Amino acid sequence: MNQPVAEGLVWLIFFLPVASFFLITLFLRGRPREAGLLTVGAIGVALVVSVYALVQVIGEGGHAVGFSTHELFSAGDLIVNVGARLDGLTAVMLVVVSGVSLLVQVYSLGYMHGDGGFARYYAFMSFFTAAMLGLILADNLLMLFVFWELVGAASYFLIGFWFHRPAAAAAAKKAFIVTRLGDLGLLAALILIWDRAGTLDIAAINTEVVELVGLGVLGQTMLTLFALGLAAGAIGKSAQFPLHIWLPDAMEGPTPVSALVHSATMVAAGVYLLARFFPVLDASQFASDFITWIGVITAVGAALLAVAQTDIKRVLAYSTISQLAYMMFALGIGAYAAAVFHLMTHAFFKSLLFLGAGSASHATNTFDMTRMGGLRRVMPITYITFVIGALSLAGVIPLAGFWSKDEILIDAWKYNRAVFVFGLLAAGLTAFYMVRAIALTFHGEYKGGEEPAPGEHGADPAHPHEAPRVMTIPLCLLAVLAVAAGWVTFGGEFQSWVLGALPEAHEAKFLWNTGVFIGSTLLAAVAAAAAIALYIRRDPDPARLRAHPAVAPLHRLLERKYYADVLAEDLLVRRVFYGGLAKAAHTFDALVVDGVVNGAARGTFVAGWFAKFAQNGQAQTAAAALLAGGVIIFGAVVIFQ
Amino acid sequence: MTISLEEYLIVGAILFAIGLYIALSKRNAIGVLMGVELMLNAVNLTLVAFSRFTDTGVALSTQVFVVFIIAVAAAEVAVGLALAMVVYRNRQTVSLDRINLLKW
Amino acid sequence: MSDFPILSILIFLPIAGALLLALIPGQRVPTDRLFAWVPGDQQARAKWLALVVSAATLVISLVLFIDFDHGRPGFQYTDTFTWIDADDVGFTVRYAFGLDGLSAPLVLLTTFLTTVAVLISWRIDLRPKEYFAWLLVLETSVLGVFTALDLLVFFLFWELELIPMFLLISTWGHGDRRHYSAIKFVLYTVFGSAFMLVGFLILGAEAGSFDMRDIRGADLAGAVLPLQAVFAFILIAFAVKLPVVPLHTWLPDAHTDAPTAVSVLLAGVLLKMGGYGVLRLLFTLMPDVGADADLALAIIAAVSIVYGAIITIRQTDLKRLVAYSSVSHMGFVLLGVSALGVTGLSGAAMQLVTHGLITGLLFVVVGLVYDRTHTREIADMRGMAHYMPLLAAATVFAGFASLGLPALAGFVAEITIFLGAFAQHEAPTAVALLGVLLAAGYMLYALQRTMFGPRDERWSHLPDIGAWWETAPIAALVAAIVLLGVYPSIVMDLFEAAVAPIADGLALAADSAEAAVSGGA
Amino acid sequence: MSDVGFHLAFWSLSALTIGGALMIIVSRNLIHAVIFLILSFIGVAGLFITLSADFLALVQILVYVGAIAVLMLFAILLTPRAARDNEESLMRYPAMILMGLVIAAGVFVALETDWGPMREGAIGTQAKIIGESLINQYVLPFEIGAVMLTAALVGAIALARQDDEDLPIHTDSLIEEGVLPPPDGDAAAPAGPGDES
Amino acid sequence: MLGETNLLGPQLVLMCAGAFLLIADLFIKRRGLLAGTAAAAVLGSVAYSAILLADGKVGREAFDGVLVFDHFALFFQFLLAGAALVTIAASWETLSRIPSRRGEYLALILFSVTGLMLLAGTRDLIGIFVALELTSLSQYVLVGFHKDRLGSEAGLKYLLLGAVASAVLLYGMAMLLGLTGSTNLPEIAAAIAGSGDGQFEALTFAAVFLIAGFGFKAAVAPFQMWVPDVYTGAPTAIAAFLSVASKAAAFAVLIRVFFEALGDDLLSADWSTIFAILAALSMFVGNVLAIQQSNIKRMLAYSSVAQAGTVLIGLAAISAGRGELLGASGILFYLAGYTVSNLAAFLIVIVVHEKIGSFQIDDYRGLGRRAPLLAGVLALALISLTGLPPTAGFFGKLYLFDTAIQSGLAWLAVIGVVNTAISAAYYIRPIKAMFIDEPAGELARPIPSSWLPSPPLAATLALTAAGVLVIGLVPGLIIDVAEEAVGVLLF
Repeated sequence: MNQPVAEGLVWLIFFLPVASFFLITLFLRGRPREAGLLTVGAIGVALVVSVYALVQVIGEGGHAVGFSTHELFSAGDLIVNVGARLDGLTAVMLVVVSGVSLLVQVYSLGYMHGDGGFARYYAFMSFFTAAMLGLILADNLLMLFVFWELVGAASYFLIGFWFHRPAAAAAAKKAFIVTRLGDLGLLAALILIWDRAGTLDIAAINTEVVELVGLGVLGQTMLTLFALGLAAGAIGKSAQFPLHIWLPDAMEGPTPVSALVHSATMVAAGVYLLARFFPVLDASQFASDFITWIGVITAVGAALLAVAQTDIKRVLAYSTISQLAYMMFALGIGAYAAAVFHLMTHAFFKSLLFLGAGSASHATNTFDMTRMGGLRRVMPITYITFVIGALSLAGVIPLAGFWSKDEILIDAWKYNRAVFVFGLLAAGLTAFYMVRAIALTFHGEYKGGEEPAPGEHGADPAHPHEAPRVMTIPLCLLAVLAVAAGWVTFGGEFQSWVLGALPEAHEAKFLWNTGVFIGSTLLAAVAAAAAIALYIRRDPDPARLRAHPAVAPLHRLLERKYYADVLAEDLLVRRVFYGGLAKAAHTFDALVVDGVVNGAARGTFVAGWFAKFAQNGQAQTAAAALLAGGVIIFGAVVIFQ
Repeated sequence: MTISLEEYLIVGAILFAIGLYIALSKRNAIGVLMGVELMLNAVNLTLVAFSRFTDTGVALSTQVFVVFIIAVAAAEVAVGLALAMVVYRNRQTVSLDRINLLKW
Repeated sequence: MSDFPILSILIFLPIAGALLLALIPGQRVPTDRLFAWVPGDQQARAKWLALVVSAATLVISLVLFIDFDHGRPGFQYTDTFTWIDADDVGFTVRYAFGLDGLSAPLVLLTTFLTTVAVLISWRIDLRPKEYFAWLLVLETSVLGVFTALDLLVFFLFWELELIPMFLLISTWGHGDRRHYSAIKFVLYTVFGSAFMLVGFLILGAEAGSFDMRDIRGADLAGAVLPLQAVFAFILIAFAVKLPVVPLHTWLPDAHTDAPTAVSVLLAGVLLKMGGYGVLRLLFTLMPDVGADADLALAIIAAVSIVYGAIITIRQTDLKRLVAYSSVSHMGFVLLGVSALGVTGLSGAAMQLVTHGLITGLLFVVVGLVYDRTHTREIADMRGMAHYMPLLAAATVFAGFASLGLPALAGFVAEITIFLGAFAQHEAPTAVALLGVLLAAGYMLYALQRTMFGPRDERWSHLPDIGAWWETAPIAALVAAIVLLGVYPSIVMDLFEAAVAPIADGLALAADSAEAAVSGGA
Repeated sequence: MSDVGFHLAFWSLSALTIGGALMIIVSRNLIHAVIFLILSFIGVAGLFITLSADFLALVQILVYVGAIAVLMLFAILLTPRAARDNEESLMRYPAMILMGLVIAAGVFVALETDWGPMREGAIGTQAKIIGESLINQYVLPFEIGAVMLTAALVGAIALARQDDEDLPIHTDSLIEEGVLPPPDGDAAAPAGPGDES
Repeated sequence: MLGETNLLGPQLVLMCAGAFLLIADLFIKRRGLLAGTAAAAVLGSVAYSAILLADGKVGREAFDGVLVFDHFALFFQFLLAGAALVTIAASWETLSRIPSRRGEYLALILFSVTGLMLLAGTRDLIGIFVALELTSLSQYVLVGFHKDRLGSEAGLKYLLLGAVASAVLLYGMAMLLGLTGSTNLPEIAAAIAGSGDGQFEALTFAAVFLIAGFGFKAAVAPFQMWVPDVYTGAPTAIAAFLSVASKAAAFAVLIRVFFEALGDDLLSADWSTIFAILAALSMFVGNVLAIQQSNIKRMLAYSSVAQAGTVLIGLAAISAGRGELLGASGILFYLAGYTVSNLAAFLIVIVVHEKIGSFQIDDYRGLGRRAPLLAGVLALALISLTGLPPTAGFFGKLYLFDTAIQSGLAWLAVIGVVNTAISAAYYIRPIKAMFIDEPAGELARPIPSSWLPSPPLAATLALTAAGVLVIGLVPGLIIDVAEEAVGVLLF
């Protein structure tokens, strides 16, 4: 085989963190330092291999490297394979995931230092990284689904890492269940495509199945349903409306987890999934429109919510939702390359922002921005990197975020003006809330942070200080990426890598539209200025503004997150389902289903109780019964004969 | 009209039924025994009537049967009266309405 | 190995062990030559003997499993002689046992879980001798069911299982309702199997033999009752055992009140007898009816899955919750069976094994928690993970396996069932998908309330698992679940080969029915 | 016997038999009832004669009237304190219905059945033939009948005889019945081993 | 004429021994000697039968066809002899309570067994009747033998009801005799075969009254109402005897009469329906009422009603035609299993009563720990009576249900199995009491110093318990014998 990359090497990317997970679980439970270093080492090697793979794939023009698949098991017609798929998209994702993961692991060495569950943390981190890498490498839908679920489980464990906090435990549960609701769609899609098309292979679905639909052999409805199933999975995993409610709660997890899992990688898996099946999406107009409008609604809605948050991680969480929505509607309108591009840049700057927020809280023990303030003086590195990340997010030229966001907007301008308007609006809001976050966190007076909860490890909030170097170095590296990662778009370079993964040839080029550039930059500048006026200069006073009758209802709506949580959790789940349907079913079970059984038993008993009185001990009763029996039988025989 | 088998059989049936009624309705154990004796007599009458009228096989075996029935009746009465006496010794009564310690 | 009655030895080894246990002298006789080689007092001897016997059985079955010829269809290691020969009156009972791809994994599961059950009962102090003896009797009866080739022998072992189960639940169970639960279990099973017996007898009368291999080829058209009725009769017994809604209400009671080890065996092995029966008997012997009954089965299955899961969510008793989850999970077996194809049938068989392992593990950990806390109320527990991290980890693992996390055994079975069943029944399968979501709901709810949350000083004195008899079975179960989840071929190949003839029979029956319809039209 | 005479004999004897039986029902005194029973027995004996079964008629008189009825009388007289009434219990209503049904069934069977060819004359010298068949064809039943009578005799004696061990049993019973006072004023009489359920 | 009178030998031994015991009672006072003599007589009878069997006498007739020595009779002779042996052993305790009447007691048992054996071995209506009366009269006396309140009441009730049943039976026999003119069963069959339609009413009448009369003995509902009262009041050994021996013989004679005399093809469909309905009724009545009982003797009495119903399934199957041989052999096999199981149960009841003086199921609590062997045997017996493996009852029920199904009576089999389930509800109660319940209070009943039963009881206990297991594990032994036994019924 003359392959650019040996298959074993690709598998190595996956198995390194797997090994790290098992080694920590089995042997290093009591040795946190070794556990951390092992994880960092394993992921570091994985990163190196990933980069090598990317380079090789680029050499192939981004086309898939033809690894053969391996049969895992079969049951009748069902043949379940395991195989690796390596193409431009995969390789980029591999590098992004292992890269961010490596930096986060290094950061965590400092951030999680002294935590009682340090080894457990790294075990799960390894587990997550492995699952995420597996998800990317999967060459068929079933395998993808397997890892899809596994990253969900990893997310559960990492959100609930501090399981002694009831909020964390609840958030973990919520995250898993809400995403699983979306996963049902994915599962249904999987079942449907296997039943109708008889294959689970990604390449086959993207090429042959789409072709067969085009030829009318397979139904268009089937394809649309399949695409909608995929979309459901993506909506759950990428926290899109209406399944977005889990992600803000998921911020209960350690901050590096939020940085890696809940901003850079796992939540992006939804986008990755849709990108992976872009040809399918492309072939179904309805599904594309669906995704587009889900994305648009989410992008604006989440951005608005980010404005009203006081918790810095929640601001970032809603920002993540909004940015993922950007990618979603980009896919919906057909901007495949732009979506993947934004996915990559977002991974860098958003993890940077999270890690920065973590760094701030490392000093203050809180994520509540109203308890921070003025940190730029004591934490200069954090401040600078955070600002870089924020600018990148806000789409300031020439930072990475600008290029990717701009490309999406240009595509939107081209294909769908309504989407473009909303996209622009979301971009403006982004600039506003990021500036607000910077202002509240790093500017103004220091509000004193929060004392650590009794019995818990924490910093001394009275004297905030810069984070140790093990944390700041990853911040700096990520800042570099947040600045420079976008430059790979020049000349359509990045686009050519990922477009090579598609079955049909596409022209890869660098997009530039000066009008869009000016519009988006102007809007961002205006929004930023407004935020600066409000939150840094405090004129007008935001508190008074909030109380203004015109703003108050809106603010309350945002503060209550559009009442989505209330609606979903309290009304639907607790009242209607748990208190209504389930209670009724349970009562039915106890009273009717079991009641019939016990009733039959009791009925027999009662019948015996009555019948025994016929045995009244009176001899002649017995004699009469004997005679009566005889005469009745005789009569019956004679009559019926 | 000649008197034939049917008449005897009917008389036997009536006698059997009356004996049955006595056996079922009398409170006194000895009364019940009387009823049983009447039933056996009815059977005897039926048998003898068969032996007189029917022309099948060995008619006399029916009469032999009657002899055995009479013997059995005597034996039953003897044992029955002895048992009634034992009951009386224990309970000072032979009323079947009261001899119902064993029930349900 | 041709004539060596290895299978008989396997089946009867446990009951022989039980007899040996019964011979252990009581406390009054301090020593006895016969048992001098076993150290310790009566209790210690009882458990060691039980362990030795169950482990030996496990080893034998493992050897059989490995030695089993994968390529050869049909039964292997058959052990047959005529037991009751009343041939001229059509009442011939054959002592016939055999192992095929369907039964081999289940036999291994049985011996494995019995060994687990023995270990997990290590601390039992109430009449240990009898306890372990009954456990071993139970093992024999289950092994007999899984290997019997004669309907009446099958029935014999099926009924035999009641006696140890009744005594184990009623004597060693927990709570005041254990007597009620035990009697309910027995009556329910007897009631179901009574109908099964009628079905068996009708089949046997028509085929002239009770041997499954003979009945399979026989023409059953002239049976005294319509074959549909026979099918329904036999199905009642299996439906009770599985259990499916609405015949499930014995299960939560029995599980909740049974001692831990018995819950493990009940959920892990005894429920499997129902699914095994459907595959081995109903679909093999009466494919015509089976091919017609599939929709009904699928609907029952979907109802069981969703209804069971919804009720599980309302449970406040941890063990009861796990018990009710079995109703939902065993519904998957029926769903897979209703698919009629190789995929669905293999999935159903797989679900038998995986559910056995997973629910077995769940009951083990729940039982260990109960042994420590003496409460099963979810509301009473919280934060167990602080004091019993390993036990909590095992519990969480089991919970995730139960909710069908991929790469663990349960997922393999469920996905195979879904893929198999969807081809045949789209709507019921779609409904059944909800079960996956609901499973996540109740499992995570339970884990959150019991294992997580703030520290609770009431439980601070509780020791984590540490003794070898606690860790070894858990580790073994975890390993098995992971192994089957990652590399299911170990048993899936066997199942696939074993159910292929069944599926062929069903397909043939369906074809001929179709031909009849089109021919008539 | 002439036809008229035969008719007369049959009807009067039937009337005697059935009337006697009915009088047993009506009579309120047990001793009277035995008298009517004897009348009924005699009626049956007469009917036997009309059926030419002279020997059986004789046996009937001897055994039933001579032995059974007399035995009953003795038994009644030996239990003076027993209520000698011959009342009917509540069972009389179902008994009446049953009586009606049995009569209906009997009459139905008697009339509806084809009893086959009828014999003309009677068989003679029955006593001899019966005796011969008792020692030939029916010797085994005869033998068993002898054992049966022995058993009945022995049993009746064993029951009627008052053995030493019986007295305490009867005393206990009578105490429990409340006929005798409990010993030593101990109200709670010890429960017998055969404690009623 | 008389033929081989030595065919009567087995019964003759018993009768002579009975007579001897009556006399010996006057000067022998040791119960061991008396009971030993009785037991020896039973064994002698068995030996005689065995000799006859070895001598090739099987299939011969004697006394003008009144007595027949075939495999069928032989089967019941052995069965009844076994029951008698157990009864004698079980009477060990009873004998000590009747020092003045031991000879009579044992003699009556022997007479009763004689009657039962003859019942199974006679082909003549008169013979049947006299044998039935011999056994009945003996039993009436035996039931009231203790002369206590309950025993005498039971005896009197048994006698009065038995007398009515005899009268009913006789009326049926009279009709049969009148129709066919013969007392010999095969001759009756021949006469029926040659008769016309006009005899249907009388034949049905006769058949129904015969069923009522024999059903009374066999404890078949609705002729069963004496059963619980009599079993409860009678000495327990006698109750055991009634429940197995009397019932077995009644079924033997039912099979004989309905096979050899009334087995006409045209009629048997009617008999089948009657038997099937009675079977269902008996099972329901027996089981439903047994659930109510707190006294184990009474519970076993009702259970014996239900068991009679189960046996009737076999009779219904015989008459249904298709499963003739199977049905009859099924009955025999079932009866064998039932006999050992029920005897074992009664023996334990006797032993426990001897030790703690109670028949209440509640007083059995804790027995499993105090006397594990006794409790184990009782549990085994009850499991067998329920019809669960690995016991005699399991295959017995299996066989009978199979019979029903082969005869096309699937509905009856369904009723049978449903009743099996119902019966589990009460058979389980003593088991639960013994093994699971804690004793209510230590002082509720005195704890005996030793749980060891007296030697004869221990021996018979061991035998019956072994029988339950052996028949359960190697049912082929009995099935073969039963098949051979019913082979003679086909000619």
